[in-house]
Amino acid sequence: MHVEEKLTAETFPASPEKATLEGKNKFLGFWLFLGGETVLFASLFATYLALRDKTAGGPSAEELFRMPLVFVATMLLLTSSLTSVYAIYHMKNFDFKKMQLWFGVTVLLGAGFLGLEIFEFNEYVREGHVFTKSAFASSFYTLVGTHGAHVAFGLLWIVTLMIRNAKRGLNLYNAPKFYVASLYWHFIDVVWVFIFTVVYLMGMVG
Amino acid sequence: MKKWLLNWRLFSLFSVMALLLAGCGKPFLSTLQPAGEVADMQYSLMLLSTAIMVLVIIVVTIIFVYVVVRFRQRKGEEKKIPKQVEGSHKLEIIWTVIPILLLIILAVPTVSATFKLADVKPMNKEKRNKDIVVVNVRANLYWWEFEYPDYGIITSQDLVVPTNERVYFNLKASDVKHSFWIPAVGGKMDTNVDNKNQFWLEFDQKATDKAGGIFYGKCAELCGPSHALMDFKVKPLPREEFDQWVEKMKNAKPVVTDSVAKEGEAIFNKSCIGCHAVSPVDKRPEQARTAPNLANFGDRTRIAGILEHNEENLKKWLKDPNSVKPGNKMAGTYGNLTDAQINALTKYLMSLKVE
Amino acid sequence: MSTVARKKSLIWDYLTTVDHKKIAILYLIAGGFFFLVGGLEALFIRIQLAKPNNDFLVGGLYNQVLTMHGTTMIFLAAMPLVFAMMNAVVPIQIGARDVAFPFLNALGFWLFFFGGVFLNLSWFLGGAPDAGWTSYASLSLESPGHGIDFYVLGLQISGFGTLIGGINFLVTIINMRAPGMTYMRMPMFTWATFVTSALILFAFPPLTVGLIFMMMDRLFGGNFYNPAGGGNTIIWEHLFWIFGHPEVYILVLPAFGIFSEIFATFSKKRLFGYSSMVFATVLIGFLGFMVWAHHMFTVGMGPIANAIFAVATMAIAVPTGIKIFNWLFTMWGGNIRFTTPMLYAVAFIPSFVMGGVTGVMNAAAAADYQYHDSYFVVAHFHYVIVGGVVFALLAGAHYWWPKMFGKMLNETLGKITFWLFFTGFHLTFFIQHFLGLMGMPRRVFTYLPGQGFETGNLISTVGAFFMAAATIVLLVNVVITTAKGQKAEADAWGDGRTLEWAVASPPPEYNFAQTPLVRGLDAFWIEKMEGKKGLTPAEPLGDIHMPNSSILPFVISLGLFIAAFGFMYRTEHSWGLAVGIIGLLITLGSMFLRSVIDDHGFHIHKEEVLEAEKGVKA
Amino acid sequence: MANQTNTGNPNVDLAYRRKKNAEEMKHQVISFVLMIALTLVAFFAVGYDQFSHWFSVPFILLLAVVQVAFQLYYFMHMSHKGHELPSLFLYGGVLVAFLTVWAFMTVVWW
Repeated sequence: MHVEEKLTAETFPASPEKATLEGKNKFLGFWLFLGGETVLFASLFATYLALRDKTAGGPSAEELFRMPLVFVATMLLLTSSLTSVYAIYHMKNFDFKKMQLWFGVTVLLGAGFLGLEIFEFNEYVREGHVFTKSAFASSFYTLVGTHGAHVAFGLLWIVTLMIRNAKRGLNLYNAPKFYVASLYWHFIDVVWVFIFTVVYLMGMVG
Repeated sequence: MKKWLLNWRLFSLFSVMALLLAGCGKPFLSTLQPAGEVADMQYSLMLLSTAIMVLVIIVVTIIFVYVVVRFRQRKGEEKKIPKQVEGSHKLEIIWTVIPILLLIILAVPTVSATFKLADVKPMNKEKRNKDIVVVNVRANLYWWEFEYPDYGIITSQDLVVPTNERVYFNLKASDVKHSFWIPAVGGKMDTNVDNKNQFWLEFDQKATDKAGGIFYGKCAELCGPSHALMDFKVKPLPREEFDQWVEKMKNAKPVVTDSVAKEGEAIFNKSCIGCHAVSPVDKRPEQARTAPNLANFGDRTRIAGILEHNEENLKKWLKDPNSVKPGNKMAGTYGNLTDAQINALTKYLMSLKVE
Repeated sequence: MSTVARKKSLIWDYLTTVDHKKIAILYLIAGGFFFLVGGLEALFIRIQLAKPNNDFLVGGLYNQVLTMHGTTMIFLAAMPLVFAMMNAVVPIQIGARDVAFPFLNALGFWLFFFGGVFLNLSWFLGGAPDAGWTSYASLSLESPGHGIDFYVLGLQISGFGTLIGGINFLVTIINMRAPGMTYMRMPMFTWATFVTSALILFAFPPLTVGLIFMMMDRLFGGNFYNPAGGGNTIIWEHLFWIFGHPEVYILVLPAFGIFSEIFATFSKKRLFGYSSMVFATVLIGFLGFMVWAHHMFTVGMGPIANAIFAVATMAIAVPTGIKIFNWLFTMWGGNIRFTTPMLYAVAFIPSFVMGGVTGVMNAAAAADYQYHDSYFVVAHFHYVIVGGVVFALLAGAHYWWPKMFGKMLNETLGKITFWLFFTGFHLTFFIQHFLGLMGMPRRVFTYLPGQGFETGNLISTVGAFFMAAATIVLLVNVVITTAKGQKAEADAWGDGRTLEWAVASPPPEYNFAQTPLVRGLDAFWIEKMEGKKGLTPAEPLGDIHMPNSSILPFVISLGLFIAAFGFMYRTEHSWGLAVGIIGLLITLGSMFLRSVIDDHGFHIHKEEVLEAEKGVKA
Repeated sequence: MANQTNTGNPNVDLAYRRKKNAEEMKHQVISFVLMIALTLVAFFAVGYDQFSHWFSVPFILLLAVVQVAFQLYYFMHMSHKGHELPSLFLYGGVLVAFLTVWAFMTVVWW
């Protein structure tokens, strides 16, 4: 059977992401990649933790952070994680339209998050918290910015997938792609949980 | 096979000869001729680990030679298929447990020595004992500064310390990372740019005499073009002589009598004094002390840390510093000097003595 | 599409290939080239140090050569050559037709290649990096010019390639094994590849982060390592060694794997204590992450940290010891044939034991204060890396050359190479232990007379020329073999035990006409012992699915290469930023193309397979 | 390798599968609610001045770990079969991550 063969709800397998060898490889390879990403972010976190008091005369975390803004951003990203679960739920039920719809909602929420982050950075810069100011600033922007870049890349990726597959519907060639994109999106959320805890909340506690 | 053994034999013969030729290195430099408590401790650790390791090598070599000679393919046996052995738990346990035991034998003294060498409590006491000598070492691109905070004096390039007692060091770097190493006296410690490291050394009087009164110190961390030339010298003195030296340093002032040297002093005061101080009591903050203190230049053992101490070498150094130490920070800071001016400067600098 | 119709020019074929066997050859050529470059740099170093106060390479230039020697040998020679072996052998050893991600496999190579080229272009564009291969932060931030920028960006690009390669091999080994090839039946080299890839997966991200920080500091005004802005230079040292220590095992575990294959093959015995070998490999990989700070004993971490890392480091000696004895007992009772690969393997044991024991000596923290950054350490890691890794690569190249190219390397020339190299190696590095103990620091461009360093350095330099001669003989051998070498059989050495010796030399594009059924450790040996010629197939003969070749991996990597130039010259040339962005767009654009263009591969039909198989048999 | 494609069992009970999916979705919604709750608790714990930071820092870190476990095991299906190797490598990464962070918080002190 060909991967592009038109499937019906009856012939669609229970785990479409792992139904083909390509899918299995993609699935596993992506998880391994996430293992590596864990270490990447750990290095960024570790450096941030080592440098977070080194403000070199610039504003400190406590003076800077806007908790309401961070709270809203957190809610947006957490919710987008749920919506992408919905998307995968519909994928498993072979409901392409609903899957696209929920991925669309995910993208909107993610874009909202990204917008808030850009706004937030902009505010900080206006208060003199620029990248070159101090080791604290450099490590803050690199950690949170790397996460932001992941969000942006995730958005581009999901949108590309949605547009590319809009006409042809779900098959075993693209199901694994949607699946790993949603894994990626959850991982972004996992990282954010640590960012809001370690950077923002611990920044407020001191 | 013969060729193989012959090769081994030749090779070991060659290395043994080479070692004999070289001996164990020079007493003023070699870690193999330890000249103080720290180096002694490290040397015994070396001997212990070497002994254990040679034991391992001997065991491996015996099995190795036996196996390679005994089980090589012989004529007419090309088709022989040996027994396919899976393994042996007994053997595998043996060669797991024995190394663990050997390592424990090595680990215990290692840990204990590591803690002993890090014991710098006496220098950090709230009120530290007056007798304890503390030296602040500051490493700079290709020169060393030694400050004695308790005596308020500063010297460069030649470290002077009392023998037969623990001397404590604060170590830091002012530009890039260096590492402070006096091989014969003890292991190294890095001078970092962003913190202060502390350790201690002890200089043995007998070993000092054997080494000719001077030990060589080295920079052991790549720090730029002249890393290889960033040497310093250590003059350990008996305690009374050391105390006398300190007193002389405290009161030292340049005394210039010679007319040529006077001329040199004028040039010095015009072109050099901005960076170089000529009094050991230099109250400026360390950021302002951008070049070696020259108060006892005439007493030094080396020009620029490496050249033999004579007027000719000093002239060479002043004329073209980069030819002596590439990438040094002095080159190009004082314009071109005529030979006469260099002559005068040389006379002046050589007259700077405290002893 | 048929195979015939796809025949294009050789160069285009290699630029677009996604076949792991061709990628192996690309890795071998590129890695071999960089090995020659790094070797030349080593010769220059030894010439300069042949006598005191020499003026062949002075000061800054010497530091550039020294830095590039280390960086090139580790990142651009040893790693890709290891990847060459893995690519050539591992998929066949597990009975697979290809790797899990053929496209990514090609991308990994081209990223490494462009990173390496970028790094080496620094020679022609204002000077190479000069802060040592470790590039410690305070010095590398001070270093003028663009040398360090070349280092940072070049390693970043090739590092991505390595990471991709690592993930690819992990998935390949996990998902693509033939029926019956359980984990505990995998050949030792496959196991080594597996553990190595896991190490790559976890060790390269810290390097990536460290390099990002350094790039930020040098090019974008960051303050990570700048104490004036609150930064901390030690962070670089930690990140570098969290990567750097596992890196040693990334190199040496495949070496162990190669030797394990060779010992078994030429002793005609199965590997002694296979399961404990697997256990030891995994354990070495695991411990490899716990010991990085032993490179930093003199930094001033304090006695507690030093003691912990000292003891942890010593622990690694145990699994390594297990391996040494297992190899000895693999030979014990065997019928040892001294072919060229076996000579290297045999010579490896005493050489590597020497390097291993000095490693334990270095682990003794208090004593390491004396060894650290002295020639003792130089001797130690060259014993490990040359005596372990380079011996293994030379052995592996001779061993698998017939498999990769279909021709046997000349054994006489091979043995001459071995003896020259072996002699030169010990001559060069043995004496350096003593130079270090006698007080000679590492990375010095010269030394003064009268300190006792003359004899040792001269001997060392003479040794280096022996190794150079060996390399020349090897090159001659390669040329002669390519021109008129003897054609190799499938089981080229006659004693092959693993699956790669069951397929033709060189193997067909699809490796196995029928996926084999694996019935135990040393699958091919088992079949041979039962008197069979070939493998037991696990499936009927049918159409074979193959991946399409693609130029996109090349273009993606080229984009990053261009972008690196742009961002590096951003501040001093007006075109810098634009070129940087264009480069990134090329990369992202080709990634986009890859994403939207469906790539289902093609099939080689049953008839063609039959035709091809007949050709081989005839 | 498309010929190895497995279309799944055509006789599979579609209704059963749907029901199972729906049930799983319910679990996921519950875990989402819990995650939101945990986030709220974390924000309040920090906003509430009475807690010393010796309490609140470990507390919010614990909340973060619990939340991430929800993400991994429910949203990313790590509780399902066939995730042995993903778990192995993810936890491998977590181990190295932990070592790195631990080292930076203890050995990098200046």
